[in-house]
Amino acid sequence: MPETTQRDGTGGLVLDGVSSGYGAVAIVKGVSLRVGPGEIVALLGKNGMGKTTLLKTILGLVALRAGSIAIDGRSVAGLSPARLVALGIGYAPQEQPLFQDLSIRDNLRLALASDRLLPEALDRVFGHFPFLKDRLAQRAGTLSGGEQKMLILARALMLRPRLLLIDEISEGLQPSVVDRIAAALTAERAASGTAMLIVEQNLGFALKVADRWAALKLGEIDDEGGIDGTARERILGHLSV
Amino acid sequence: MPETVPAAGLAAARASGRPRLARAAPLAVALLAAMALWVAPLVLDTFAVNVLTRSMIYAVLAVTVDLLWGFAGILTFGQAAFFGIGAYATAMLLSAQGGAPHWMAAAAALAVVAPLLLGLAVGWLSFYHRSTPLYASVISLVVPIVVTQGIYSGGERTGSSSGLVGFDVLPLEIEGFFRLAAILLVVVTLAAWILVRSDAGRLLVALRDNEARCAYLGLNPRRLQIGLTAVLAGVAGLAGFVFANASGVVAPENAGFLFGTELVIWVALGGRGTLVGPVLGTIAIDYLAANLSGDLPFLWQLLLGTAFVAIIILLPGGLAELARRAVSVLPLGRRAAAPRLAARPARAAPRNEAPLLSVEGLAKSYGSLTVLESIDLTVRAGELVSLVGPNGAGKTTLMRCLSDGTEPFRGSVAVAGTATAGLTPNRIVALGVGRKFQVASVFESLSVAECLRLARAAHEAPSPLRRADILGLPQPVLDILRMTGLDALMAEPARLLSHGQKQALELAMVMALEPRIILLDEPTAGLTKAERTTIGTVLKGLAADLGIAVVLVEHDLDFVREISSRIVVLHQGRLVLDGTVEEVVGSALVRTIYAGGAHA
Amino acid sequence: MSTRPLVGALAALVLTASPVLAAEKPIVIGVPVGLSGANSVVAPSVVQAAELAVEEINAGGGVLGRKLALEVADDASGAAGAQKAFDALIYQKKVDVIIAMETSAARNAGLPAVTKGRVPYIYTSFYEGHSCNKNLFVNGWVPEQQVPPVIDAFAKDKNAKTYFLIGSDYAFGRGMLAFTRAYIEKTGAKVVGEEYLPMDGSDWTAIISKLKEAKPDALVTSTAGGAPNVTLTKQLRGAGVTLPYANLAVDEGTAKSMGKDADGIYLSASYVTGIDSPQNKAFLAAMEKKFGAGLRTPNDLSVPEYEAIYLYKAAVEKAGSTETAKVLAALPTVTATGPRGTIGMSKQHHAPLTMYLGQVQGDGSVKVVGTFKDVDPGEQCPKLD
Amino acid sequence: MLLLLDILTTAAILFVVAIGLLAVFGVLKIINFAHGAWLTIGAYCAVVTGKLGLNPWAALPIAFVVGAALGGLAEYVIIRPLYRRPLDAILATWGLGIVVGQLITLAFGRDVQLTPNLLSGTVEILGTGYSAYRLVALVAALVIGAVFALVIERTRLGLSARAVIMNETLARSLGLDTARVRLVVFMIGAGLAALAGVLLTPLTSVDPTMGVGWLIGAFMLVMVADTSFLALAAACLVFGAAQVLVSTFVSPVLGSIAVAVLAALVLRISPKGFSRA
Repeated sequence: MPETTQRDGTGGLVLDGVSSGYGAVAIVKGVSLRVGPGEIVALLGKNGMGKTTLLKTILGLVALRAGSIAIDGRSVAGLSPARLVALGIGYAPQEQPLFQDLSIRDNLRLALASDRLLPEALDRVFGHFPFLKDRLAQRAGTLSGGEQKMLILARALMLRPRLLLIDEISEGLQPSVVDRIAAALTAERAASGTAMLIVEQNLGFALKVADRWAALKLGEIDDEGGIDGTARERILGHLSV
Repeated sequence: MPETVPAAGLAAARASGRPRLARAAPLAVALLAAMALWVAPLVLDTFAVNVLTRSMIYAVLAVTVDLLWGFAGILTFGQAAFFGIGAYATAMLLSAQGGAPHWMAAAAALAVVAPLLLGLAVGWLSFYHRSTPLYASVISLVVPIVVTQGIYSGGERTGSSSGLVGFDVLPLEIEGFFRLAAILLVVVTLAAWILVRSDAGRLLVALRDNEARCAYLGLNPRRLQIGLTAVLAGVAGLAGFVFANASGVVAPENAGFLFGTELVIWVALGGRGTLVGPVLGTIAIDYLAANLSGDLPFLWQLLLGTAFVAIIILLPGGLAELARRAVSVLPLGRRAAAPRLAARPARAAPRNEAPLLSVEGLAKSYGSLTVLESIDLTVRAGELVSLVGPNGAGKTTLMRCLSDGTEPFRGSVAVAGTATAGLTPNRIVALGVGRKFQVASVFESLSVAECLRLARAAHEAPSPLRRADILGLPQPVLDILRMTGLDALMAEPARLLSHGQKQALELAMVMALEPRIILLDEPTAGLTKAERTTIGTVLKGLAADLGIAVVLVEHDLDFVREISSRIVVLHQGRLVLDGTVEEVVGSALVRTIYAGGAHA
Repeated sequence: MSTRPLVGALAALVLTASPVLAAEKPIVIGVPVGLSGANSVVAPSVVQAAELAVEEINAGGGVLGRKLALEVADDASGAAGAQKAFDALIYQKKVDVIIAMETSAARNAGLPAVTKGRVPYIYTSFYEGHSCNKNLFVNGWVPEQQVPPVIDAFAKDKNAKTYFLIGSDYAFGRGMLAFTRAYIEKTGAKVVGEEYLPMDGSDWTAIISKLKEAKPDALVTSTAGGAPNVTLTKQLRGAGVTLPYANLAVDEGTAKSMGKDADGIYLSASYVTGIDSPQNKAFLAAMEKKFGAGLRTPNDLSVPEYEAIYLYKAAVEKAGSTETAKVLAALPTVTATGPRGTIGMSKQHHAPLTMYLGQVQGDGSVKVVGTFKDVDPGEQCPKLD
Repeated sequence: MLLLLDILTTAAILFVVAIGLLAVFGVLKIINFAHGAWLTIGAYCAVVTGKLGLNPWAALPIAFVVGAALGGLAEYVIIRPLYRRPLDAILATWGLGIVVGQLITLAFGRDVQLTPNLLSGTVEILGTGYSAYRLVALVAALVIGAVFALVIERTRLGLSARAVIMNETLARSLGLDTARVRLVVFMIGAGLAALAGVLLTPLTSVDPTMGVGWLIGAFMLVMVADTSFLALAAACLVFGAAQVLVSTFVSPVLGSIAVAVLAALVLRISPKGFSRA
């Protein structure tokens, strides 16, 4: 189990009034959100609402303009992505998420800072996605859409993160694959107590894995709640046409 | 008669006081400079006169480099080659024929025409649809190398490494050549100054800022760049003519790549994009070199090299930037006044029921990855069609295929009956298609008014001599400006606009083209609620009142629902639904797609 | 324009009004050389030679009672730099004469200034020939003087019937080899190949392969000095070329920097350090004494500079004045005796010279293997006589 | 046969000279116009090695280390601030080249330097003697190419470099310290340039400006090869062959500008992968 598992309000990821954007454009506007240790929070919302930008801000890829970000009680604002990843943040991006021309093995290797830990980490992710084991030498670009998504997740799990940021991992996948991914996430959480912030548009998937949800609209938290009886209808209101 | 729009009255009133004076400023400065240079030989010693004569000729070249690099963004090492060709053309012709007046005139003509023709060829080689600035620089490196080699291999005709000497020159004394060089410098600098301050001159900056936007305003960037290269090659050749006469000798190094890099160094040190900086920088450095380099030849090069590196890294605006910073402390840096707005009568667009845009069996793939598949779509005048679909559905790719006929795709796209296959964006714009990009694509360095004037350039050629004080725009554009409040910001540089204002400006620019179809990629992304409402109103008005066909990609489904006459749903590269707002909103399929379950 | 007569009048006034003052004003010799650029390798030796000459002459009472003074300027080994250097010397330093070794481009670039500024110009470099100007005199060798000794020696000693010529593509390279070809053909032998590479070219591979295929009896090269010469020689030796090899552009210093690659190369020069004459020995000793450890080895470019200053002295003394017209009239008629012997620029502004055929030894020194007395420069500038 | 050897060895030399430039361009997307200066630095390392009386071959590792160290300094001071201004980086590195050239001149003088012989003599091939050193250069190119390929394909650093080339944003989001990767790659590129400088000493004169002549050719080859190491090898073969064939059958003068002109034309016809700069 990770060291800091108290649910006393300082562990996990704490966003307070986070704003960020590109150039003159403000995308994320004053978002406050908490993901406790071992907790899975689904961030929902339509395209263009700032979900991905929020993840990138947490990871230091987009500069924080206002507010604060803390992980396990430590402020991480201004740290480089390299430092943040070293602190134990895993990221499964949505756009151009794989090195298409690199092998599966190399894609996985890149998640670790050193090859020393590679065999052990590989064994772990093979537990979640056994199909990867026999296809390590294959080019990532030759995998099917669903397999690519599983590879992205596997790579994010390689360093056994304490916080996992996942961007629309279920997008365009068959229900069976979505289920496998959901199973992998819950299993990882059970094994390592990983906190997860998952950006989603797939309602079923979100309801299945998350403990809580929040809806983002035009860069602000529009609504949030726990996974209960009303969640489905409330969330659908934020997603549909 | 253009009708003055009341909303613009304020700006106009603010503007009225200054322009005449401002317009006269370059001429006055030039006149003063010319007079000062005319009497300069009387007070300078012969050495200074001689050295400065050459420095001023080099400064002419620096002006051409600055126009190309500082303004139009084309980093060139090739001006030396054109200069060398002008000088050699002069020297070779005069060596062969002697310096009779008609041969002298012929030499001058040849010195301009020969580099100009080579400039055309080099321009053709350097600029093509999707060429990169780096490629143009590569070519500009190769040209002087080839030209120099030609001179070395030219034997008796070019004098090879020894150059040519002893040909007849203009019958002038040292002071005469000084004045000739001075006149050339003043005239060229003045012309360049007038050009860059003129409406047409803003085109150069526009090319540097955003070549794609130029093309999507119906301008042909390639032709402009080639034209500029050729004309400035001719100017460099003329400088070569004067150089050959003034110095009485031409040598291969005058045409060489190293000289080309030296010109760039001078311009960089003086301050690119300022004209005066490069002129003064060149003269100062060359004059200093003549005085210092004899005493400390290697140290001089070392200092120059170090200064160059430092300036590039720390002060990209060169010494002129320093001067400007110093001056900007004084209350002098007033912004040029904005032109008065006026309505231009809109072209009567014939309304008929024939489809304005018809797409048949459109398919596109990147390698084995299929992005679009068998898309059929028809859009008629007055329709407002929204393209929706999850990320990666192929919406933006479809927009690109509609607006750029050089994109490799299968199937056919026709605008008002004309197939667009193979047409570059600017030619599709000429068919009446306006495109607004996802990220507002405007000219960051230009003012709002200048951006709009360039958008009108295809209709009204901008003057290369002056700034018009009236900006004529079609009524819908004026409406957009008024509704978005941009009409009060006409003199504001576009880079200082808010995100929403930039989006509005780009839309206004597209509308200034008087298109029949507009393609909009996420026009509301990152806008505030109020801004969205405004844009929605504008778009509805365009479609309903003017019969413009609007095709937009949009994620904000509330917005889509509000404004569309039709919605087209794309999913995984296929067109899965094409219907009215009600049909689409009520569709179970769309619900599943957006909830993430659907499969192709 | 209107100022010049005034200045002239003032100068005249000063000259006539105060002869004593005028006598004390030194005669200034302008020396534009390539302190930077390609010639910067030899330039220091040229300056040293000039300094020695001036020191000796001043020690002996100067010229017409006036001291000599040197003004050295950097011509950056090229045309643009030469224009600046000549302007600075003629108009700023007001030199009385230009005496210098330069590249052909720099010489040509200086000629308009020399003509306009009306000063005599003694060019002290060997060159490709046929540079004619009434203000210009030359005391270095031209192809007509350098080439025949080598070809004659190859024909006689090596029984060479076929030749291969390699050069840098520039005026000197082409000019030398054009004459060489003509001379070879005149002697009845044959040129089986003539190839050029650009001056800054560094890959001689294809040319060397052609050379090996042509299998000539002897090789003559005429590259740009310094770098291209070293590059070609390195690549020739690397390819195992051991033909009788005459290098028309090599001097003793360059030969040294080639190390053992230079071993066996033939060169033809008007000066080698090994000349066995009292004047040369005295000259070398004086140089050694004056510059000690800083001495740059005197060579075929620096020694003419030294001698040219003596030639100028003789001309001024004969003319009785430094006035340009008088000096120009006197220059072809005077001689001076120096390390290379007694020399005068009597033939169409050029000088008949004694040429030496040398061969580079394993230790980099040059052994004189033939001496050719008073070789005529031929018809260089028929219009000037 | 002789022709074939000429082509192969010419291509090999071009490859050795250009490989460092390619590494830098691939990862940093910046054209290092100081590349020529680093060739010169390498050659002067050979000069110093000779003066110190060391084994001539010792110059190879010395040059690599010196070149890499100075390269690291240059990356830190000059390249890093210009990372987002690639055209300015060309200019700044050109300026750096001037500075390096002048510093070398001030330290060693303008003279051509004597360098120790790495290897002399000829090898008998099909009845003619062929320059042994050119064959060594061929082997050196193969070795450098093989080591380079191994590093790229097999090592962690190579993987990181490839990741940065392919998708820098993704590499960053996976926690790769891309700034460090750039620094290390620039150092390797500079080291390779210096190494090439040593390997050139038996073929060319060693003087402060020796690098400039090689720069343009290497630059054009890299432009054609874009970021691909195999494409560079192919480009060296094609343009090396063009240079030798034009020199042999048309004129060496044309041959010497063949690489630059042909590369420019090739780029005009097929600007593949060129857009990234």
